[in-house]
This record gives sequence, structure tokens and C-alpha cells, in this order.
Amino acid sequence: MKLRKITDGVYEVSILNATEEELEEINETMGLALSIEEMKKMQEFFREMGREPTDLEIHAIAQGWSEHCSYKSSKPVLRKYIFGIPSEHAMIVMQDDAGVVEFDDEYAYVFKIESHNHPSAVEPYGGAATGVGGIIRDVLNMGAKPMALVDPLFFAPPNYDGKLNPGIKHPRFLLNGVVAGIRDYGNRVGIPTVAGMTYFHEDYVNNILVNAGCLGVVRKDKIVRSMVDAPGIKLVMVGGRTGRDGIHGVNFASKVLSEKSEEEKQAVQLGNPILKEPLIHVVLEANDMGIVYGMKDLGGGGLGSVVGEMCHAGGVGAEVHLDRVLLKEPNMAPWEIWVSESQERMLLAVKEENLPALEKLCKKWDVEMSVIGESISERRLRIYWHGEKILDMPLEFITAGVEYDRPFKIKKVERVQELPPEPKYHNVFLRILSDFNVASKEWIIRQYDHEVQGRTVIKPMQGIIGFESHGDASIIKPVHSSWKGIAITTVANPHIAKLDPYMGALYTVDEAVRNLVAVGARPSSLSDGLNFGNPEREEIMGEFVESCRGLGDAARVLGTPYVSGNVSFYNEAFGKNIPPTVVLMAVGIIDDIRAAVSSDFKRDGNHIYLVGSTAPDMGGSVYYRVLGAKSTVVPEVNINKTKELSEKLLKAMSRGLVRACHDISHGGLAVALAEMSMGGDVGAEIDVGAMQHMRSDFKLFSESPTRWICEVSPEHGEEFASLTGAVRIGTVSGDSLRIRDGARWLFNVSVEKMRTVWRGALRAHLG
Amino acid sequence: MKVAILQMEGTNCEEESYMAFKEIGAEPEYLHLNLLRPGMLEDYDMLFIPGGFSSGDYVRAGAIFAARLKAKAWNELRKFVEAEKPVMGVCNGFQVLIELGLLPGTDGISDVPEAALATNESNRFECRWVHLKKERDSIFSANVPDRIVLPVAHAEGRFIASPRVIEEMEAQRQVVFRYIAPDGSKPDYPWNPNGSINDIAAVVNSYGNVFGIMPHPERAFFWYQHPDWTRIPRNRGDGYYVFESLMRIIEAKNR
Amino acid sequence: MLKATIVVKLKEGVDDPEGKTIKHSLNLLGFEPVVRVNVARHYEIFIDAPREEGEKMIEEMLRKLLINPVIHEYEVRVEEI
Amino acid sequence: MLKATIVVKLKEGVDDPEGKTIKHSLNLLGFEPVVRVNVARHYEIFIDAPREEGEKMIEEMLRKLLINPVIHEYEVRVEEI
Ligand SMILES: Nc1ncnc2c1ncn2[C@@H]1O[C@H](COP(=O)(O)OP(=O)(O)O)[C@@H](O)[C@H]1O
Ligand SMILES: [Mg+2]
Repeated sequence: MKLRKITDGVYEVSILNATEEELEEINETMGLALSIEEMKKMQEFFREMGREPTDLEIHAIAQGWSEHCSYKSSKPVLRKYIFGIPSEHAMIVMQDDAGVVEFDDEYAYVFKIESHNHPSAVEPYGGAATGVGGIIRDVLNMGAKPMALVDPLFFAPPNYDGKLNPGIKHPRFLLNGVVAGIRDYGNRVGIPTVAGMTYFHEDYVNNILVNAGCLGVVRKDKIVRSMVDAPGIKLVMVGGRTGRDGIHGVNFASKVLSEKSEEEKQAVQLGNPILKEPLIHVVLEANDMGIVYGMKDLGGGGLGSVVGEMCHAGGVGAEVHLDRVLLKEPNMAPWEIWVSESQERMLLAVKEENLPALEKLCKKWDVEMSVIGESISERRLRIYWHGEKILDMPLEFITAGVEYDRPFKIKKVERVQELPPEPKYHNVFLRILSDFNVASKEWIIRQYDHEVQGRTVIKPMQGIIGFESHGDASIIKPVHSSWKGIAITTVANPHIAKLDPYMGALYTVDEAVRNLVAVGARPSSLSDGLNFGNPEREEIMGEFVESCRGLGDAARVLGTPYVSGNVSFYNEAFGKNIPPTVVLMAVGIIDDIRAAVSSDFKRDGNHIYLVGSTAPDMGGSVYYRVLGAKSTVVPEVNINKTKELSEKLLKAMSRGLVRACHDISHGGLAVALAEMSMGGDVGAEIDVGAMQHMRSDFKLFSESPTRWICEVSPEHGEEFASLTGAVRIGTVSGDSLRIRDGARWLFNVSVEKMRTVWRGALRAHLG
Repeated sequence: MKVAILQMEGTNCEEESYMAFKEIGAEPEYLHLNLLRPGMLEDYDMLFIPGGFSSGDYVRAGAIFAARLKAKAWNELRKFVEAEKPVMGVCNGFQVLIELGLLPGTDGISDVPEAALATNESNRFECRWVHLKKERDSIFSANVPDRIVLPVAHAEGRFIASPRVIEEMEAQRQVVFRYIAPDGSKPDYPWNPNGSINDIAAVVNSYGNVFGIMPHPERAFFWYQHPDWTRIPRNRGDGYYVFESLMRIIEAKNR
Repeated sequence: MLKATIVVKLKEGVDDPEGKTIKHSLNLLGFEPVVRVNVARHYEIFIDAPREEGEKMIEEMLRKLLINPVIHEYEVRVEEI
Repeated sequence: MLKATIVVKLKEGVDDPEGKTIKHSLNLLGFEPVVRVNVARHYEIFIDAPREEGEKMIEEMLRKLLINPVIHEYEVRVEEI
């Protein structure tokens, strides 16, 4: 690699006459993670310019073209299926860092989900904490006050006893570290973690997934765009200083994990919530004062992507003086400053006359700021270093990036289902209750402050104080003077998606709807977190395409758009890929939180109804996993039915007919009943004889979609059944769960016993 | 009644607290530690230190907040307390008051801490609701029913002090709330969520004007903040009554 | 330049939940012979001051911020570097 | 009986928000000459095993539970007591 020093820390790199091997060497040495075609495209560009690039220019391009920043593999697919689903209420969709949707006449809600998988695999505590920090900034930069966090997590089982590949940490260590990281960051910044999920599947052993979502609320007239659309606006960095930490995080996220990842210390950061907390105050107070012209957070890609994208979006250019950036350590090279992904930083666009007001705010909160440049009318990027121009390129070239129509292959799985003999119900039920995907997540949930800010009116754990069990969605009440609420849930079902990614996606959307409707909320919009393996493999790309097709088909029928999202590829390690993991953060609206419904049984003597129909499709079910039985026949989702039934149920709820409601998911009917019993500390007598005719075990443990259990007081039973077509399956009563199929008793387990098993299973392997 | 709600980086329950004071007709104002100037405290009738993670609770919960407040305004703070104006700290605020030596305050004000709020016995941050029994009336508890529920959310809430201090506190009836099991019996974990000696959840100093409480009354101000409101109808949240107790002083002020 | 190494421990008799939790985890991981774990906080503080002044400062830091005498004891080591 | 004293520190180059916050607070409290604070975790682990076995165990504990080699370095001192 041939270099020529231009000034301190800046080199000219000879690429004009480089051979293919030399380009490859430059790519490797500089850690660019580009393909050879991309290297050639860059070479072509500078040949046209008639000069050699600086190292800064090369890094800037590599960053702009990375998978993480450019979505080069996913864009064409997303465009085809996910983007542009019509909606009345969506305001800003898939444009800025987070989606914006109307809440009421005055307010909008803002949200997004994002992955932080690779950093968390390497350093669980810091990776998870900075994942939370990053997603908060995405919401904050729309001018919104962050009000809720969610944390869908995916690990191998905590009792995993197989061999671990070199450099791979045990799932227990990872789980403990991740939970601690989310807890310490979320709690310290004072944003409640109101929902999440904790999912176990052996295929995450080499590659855990840590997704994080944030929701905020903003007055419509205070929404800030991530763009600058006029020249002469000052660009101000606010918050943390810039350091060598986090260099190349973006390229890291676009690379396959390997043994060497352990050494990539530079991509690891711990995050500083005590810098973020006052930064949030500064940003929100500045926005209230009306002095924020535009704003974007510094996330993946650092200063480089932010300046580029902000100005590009507004049709202007920028001039930046890198020597004005405040540094953590001296002697950083300009390219390092440009690509560093140090945490807790925001870029504000501010008119010159408003700078003093911003300075005053920063002083009050003890937050640092620095004016690093300004927008210019020419659509170019110019960077200076102590007065010397060291980058001069059209913005278009850096930000537009590349796109690939990657080849894909859709694998068809033959539909087969073993029929094991009928089990001992009592034993198998308790084994299901202690399955890690069913067992209580209380140990995790309570380490997160889910009530700070005082808005959480339906909590993640529901029921009698001290006896609470799982709920389906949480509700926050964001505006003091209004009864309107926002319901939030997260869902994923990798076991089903692995067998059939298309149906898995439909199932996931269906479960999102189920969870929101269960608390009485109308589904409003979605954020999609798409976690996949290596897209350069055709089968993986096939899983991605099929998942997106499913997501699109489902959401179009429901009228719930994807307003933000995130794609994480290259979740591959040691040649193994994760199962296709579509995570949804779903938001619903409830007009009056006083009508919200929780999952715990309320009163002895009330009637129990099953809404929806059950099919004997056991593929992906907890029951078959517990038995070790094989089925590839996944539950079939009819999304029109999802829509129809959920509307009926919401109607019944709005009439006040429903005392408790829980959707049926992992573990089937029996688990849903158990959770409702434990939360209310009361038993139930159930007869599944009224359900469609099939094996009793399938009635109890099938995970068919679009089903809920509802508790209804006797006098409302008839009205409820005629509205929803539900069948009555039993009565709230006693202190045990007693289930029969017609004349035949299946099991009888005390609430106390269920609670001990359900609470203890996962707990025994944690902290 | 003008209430100063102290803020610094990492305090984060100030908005709920502000709203609670507003709702009972007080005049709350945020006062950032960085903006605190000599003579400022005098203008207020009450001082409130909210919950949160001041300075990340690095070193020890509340320690940095206390040290900085002490460095800035110790004499004024002493005067404020000696004038018997109310001072209240919730959660992190309670930790600050302990670190300042304003609580337990068995003998007024102490220059060194005489108690500690140590790491929970469970070794975990825990967000959960607890049952409390009121042990005595005070300006902070006069209107509170004998039994209430409130949420806790902390990692360091285990009240510890020497046997002598505990004895004095008990003799002077300084414990305002104790954790209790739902059936009224002595609480084990999780009913006593942190392992506090004598199940202590809230204390008042010997003058009766400095009050510290681990659970969060400001998070239970409205009925719909209770976790079991879908089961049990209420008109107000249980925490409301703590603030309502303070209204007496407001009314006295207004007269 | 001074480097002060300060170890802040819980006093004997004050329950150490963190130590207990780690002991428990170690036992679960198969390290049965572990009978006790104590956890302490360890600070390295670098001070640009002459020795005597620095030592006085450390005393003061301990008193003002780093320890709560009700539960903590400490060890200090100061070196010139 | 063995007593292992283990200090787990962040590697040079890993930014330590806790140390920085404490340093800043000390400066604000008037200890201006404080230029840097590092925070480490300090464990005393008591093991009922012969020396050699105990030392092997400590190695393993560090690897399995107490440190992440990506960000941590450590010092160990073992004494017989
Ligand atoms: N990692 C986590 N963080 C926060 N909440 C969690 C986490 N894991 C599970 N939960 C909460 O536990 C409850 C049950 O979760 P889950 O079993 O996934 O519910 P469902 O099947 O209804 O989606 C929900 O309230 C969920 O928000
Ligand atoms: Mg559910």
C-alpha cells in the first residue's frame, strides 16, 4: 500500500493505478469491509476526478457504503414488501431515524427497534447498554421525550452443556451480562423498560441477539427532522467526546463473527448513562425553546454518516472543521474522528443567533458542545483539518451507496407430523411450565425499572401484588390531561419461522395483534427488527425474502404500517447461522385506559371463554419440543380472520364485558390458563369438550394463532359469546387448575404448585 | 408553599414529583444543583430531593449528590432544617439525606452519616410493590391510612445503623413506615424487599421535619398507577395521602 | 504525580449480598470448595500534587465521599509515580 | 485454606464512565489536582483446597465468570491462611 503524507495524520493513498490485489490489500489493511466491486467503483470515481484520494476520503466512502448504513442487501426487498403500507395516521415513515405516528390532535408517538447483536456477543454488558443508549438517541432526535424501552433478547438455553467454540461465552454469562447492561443503562437514564422478551433456542449459541426499542412522545409542532435544508446553519456537536472507542463498529456489524472478534476491543464501549441523562434534558429543553433547526444522533457510522445524511436529505452540502471536534484523547487522526462511533453524541443544526441560548443550556446541565461547521448550498462535503482541505467530494457519491439484488433460494419443507402416544398430562404440563420459553421472566423484568416517569398503567407483570404473572402488553398513559393510552409489546417466533419463514412472519404479526388486543388496544403501527444470517448465502437470503413477504402481506391487510425498522445480517459464526428472527415492536392505541384489561383472573364464579379456533398443527410448538416429537406442520395464519376476530373482541371489551384476557401463545391453552390463575391466585375448572374435536393433548397445547382466553361475568356471557363466537370452556374457581375433556379428567394441579415450578425454572439458572 | 425540587445529572423522578406537588396546590420549582447560589434556599418553604441515580450512584447511592450539596450549601441546609422547614427525600433522595447526616437525625443534625442504605439483600435492583404499615403521624403522614401499598425501585435500600442508633430511633418513634406482609405479619423477602433492619421503610428526624422514604409515593399518586387497579377500585393512589398530609402546612402558610 | 490505591471494604459483620451471590454462582458452576467471597471497591486515584498535600487530600476525599463509616473500612496505599 | 485476592480492571483504552464521573465529581468538590480515577472490582475468594488445585480453579473462575478478556485485565494474589 502506497502512502504519501499530506499533513499530520492525513495520507494520500495511491489507488488510481492499483491492481486488484493491491485494492484487496488496501481493503484489508484499512479495515474497510468492502467487496472488490466496490473497491473498483471507488477507484473509477477518483480516476474521473483525476487525483488520488486521502485516507479520510476512502474511510468516508467505506462507511457510507457499509451494509449497516446503506442497507445494500436488504433495500430492494424491503422496498418491495415492507415500505409504503398505507395508513391514515402515519406521519414520518421509514425516512428519519424513527417512525412518527399521530397519537391525538396534539401529539405524535415516535418509535423504533434496533439490533446490537455483535457488540453484545463480544461484551454483553457494554454491548447491551450501548444498544439501549443508541435507540434512545434515535427517538430523541425526532424531538420526542423517550417514555418506554423494550428489550427482545435471544440466547441459547442457560443450562447449555454442549461444547463452546473458542471465544464464545456461555449463555448464562451472556444473559446475566446483557440484563445487567440494559438495567444499568435504562434505570440510570430514567426511562422505564416496559416490555421485552427472552427467547431461548440452541441456534443462538454462537450468536446471541440483543434488540432494543424505544418509544417517545412529541407535540406535533415540535417534531424535529434529521435534515438541514438551508445553507449557513451551524452544525453543533453536543454531549460526549469523540474517542478511538467504537471505531469501525459499523463494519464490525457487517462482518461474520469469528474467534478474532474478542480482540476487537476498539468496537466495545460501556456507555455512559450519566452523560446521556443530562443530554436528554439539553435536547428537549432546546427543542422546547424552538432553537433546534435539525437534529440527528451519532450512531453507526459516526459523524461521517450523520453530516452526510442530514445535509443530503435537505439538499445542501456541508463544511466541517474536524479540528474543532472535542476529543477524549489527543493525536487522533482525522479519519478516526470522522468514523468514530463514541456514544452519547448528538449533532444539532442551529441558527447562529441561537447559539448563545444553547450554550447556556449546556452549561446548566454540564454538557459539552462544539460548533464544528455549517451547511453550504453546494451539494458537496468539504472537510478541513487545521485549515487544510482534506476531503472534497459530492455528497451524492458517499451517501447513495450501492444496492444488490442478492440471489436467493426458498427452501420448501415437507409437511410431516409425528403422532406420539398421549402423555401423562400432569407431568407434561409441569414440564411445559418449566420450559425456558414459558417459565417466569420475573427475575429479569423486576431488575428493570418499569415504572419510572409514573406512566406505566398496565405493567409487564399483572395480578395481585406479589403474585403477578405475565401480561401480554404494557400500557403507558403519555399525556396527563388525556385518558388515551399507548400499548406496547414485542414478539418473535423463531421456532416456527425456522420451519417456514413466510408463515412465521404471519404468525409473528398475528401474535403482535393478539397481545395488543388482549389489553384492549387497537393495533396502530409496527417497527420491524430483522435479524438474519449471512445474506451472501442463498438460503439465508431466501429466508429474508420470505419473511419480508409475510410481513408485508400481513400488515397490508391489517392496515398497520412499518414506520421504522432495522436489518441485522451476518449473524453467522463458525459456519452456523441463527434461525430467521423477525422481531416486532408493536404499538396499539387505547382510547381510554380505564377500559384496559389485564391477564389475571378476577373472581371466583366468573365464566371462562375461548375465542378463536384450534387446529392440530404442532410444528414449532413447545409441546412437541418437550416430547422430542417431530413436526414441520406449522400453524396456519389467516390474517383476514385475525383482523375480523380482533375487532369483535375489541368491541366486546369496549362494552366492558371482559374482566381478564390473555392470548394463547407458547405452551398453548393450558399455559395461558395457568398464567391467568397464578396472577389472580385463584384456580379454574375447565372442560375442553366444547372445542372442535381432536386429541385432548392438541387441545391443551396447540399454539394455533388468533386465540384468546377471556374471563366474563356470568350475566355478560351470552352477549360476549354472540359478539365473538367464543365457546365457554369453564369457570374461575377453587385453588387449583382442573382440566377435563368431557368425562375424562386430564390433570389437577394446585395454583401453588404451578407457581413454584413456573417461577423457579429459569430463576435457578440465573444470577 | 414554594417547594424546591433539587436536580442534578441522573435524578429522574422529578417530573412525577413536580406534578404531585402541583396537584396538591403547592408551587414546585426545579432547582439544578449547578444553579444553586448562596442565599437561594432561603426563598423556599420546602426542599424535596427526588429519586433517580444521581451521578449514576457511582461510589455509593446518593453519595456524590450529598457531597456536592454539602460542599455548596451545608450551612444554609442546616439553617433550613433548624428552622424546622420540611425536607423530604424519596429513594435516591432518602439516600442523600442519610449520607448528609440529616437522617436518621436522632439528635438533630450529624456531621457524619449515622446510618446507611446498603445493597439489597437480594443483591439486585428490584422494581416491585410493597405493603406498608404506618407507625406514626407526622407532617408527612398525618393523612395516610394505616395500611398502604407503594412501589419500590432500588438496588440500595437496606437500612442499617448501629444498635444504639436503632434503639434511639425506635425510642423516639422515628420510624414512619415499615414493610409488612400482606396478612399483617412480619415480612420476609420480598415483602421486606431489601432486608432493612426492623423492616424500616421511612423515617423522620427527631425534630419531625426531615423525612426519608425508600418507596415512591409520587409514583402512586393516581389510582391508575397501582398495579392492581383492574382488580381493586380506588379514588386516589396511596401515595397521594403523603402529599395531602403536607397540605396542612400549605394551608397554614396561606392563612 | 501521586497514585493512591484505595480499597473500600464492608466492615466485618455487615452483610455482603454481592459476595454471597458470587459465591453461590461459583458453587453452582462447580467450584464447590469456594467457601466465601468478599467484594470490595478498588479505586486508583491519580493526583498531581506533592506527597503531603496529596495525602491530606485523600483523607478528605475518603471522609467526604468515598466511605460511609457506618458500613465501610478502608486501606490506602500512596506511591509517587 | 487459600485466600485469593483478585483485582479486575478495565484494559487501557476501554473508556470507563464510572471512573470519569467520579473524577469529575472530585474536581467539582474542590479536589482539582485529581487527574484521573480508575475503578476496579476487588474480590477476596476463600477456597478450601490445596494450593495447586486452588490456583487452577481461580484461573477457571476468572475465565468463566469474573472477567471478559475483551475489556478486562486482572491481578491475582494467592496466600495460604
Ligand atoms: N427481557 C425482558 N424485558 C422486559 N420484559 C420482559 C422480558 N422478557 C419478558 N418480558 C415480559 O414478560 C411478559 C411475558 O413475556 P412473553 O412470554 O414473551 O409474553 P407473550 O408470549 O405474551 O408475548 C411480557 O410482559 C413481557 O413484556
Ligand atoms: Mg401473549
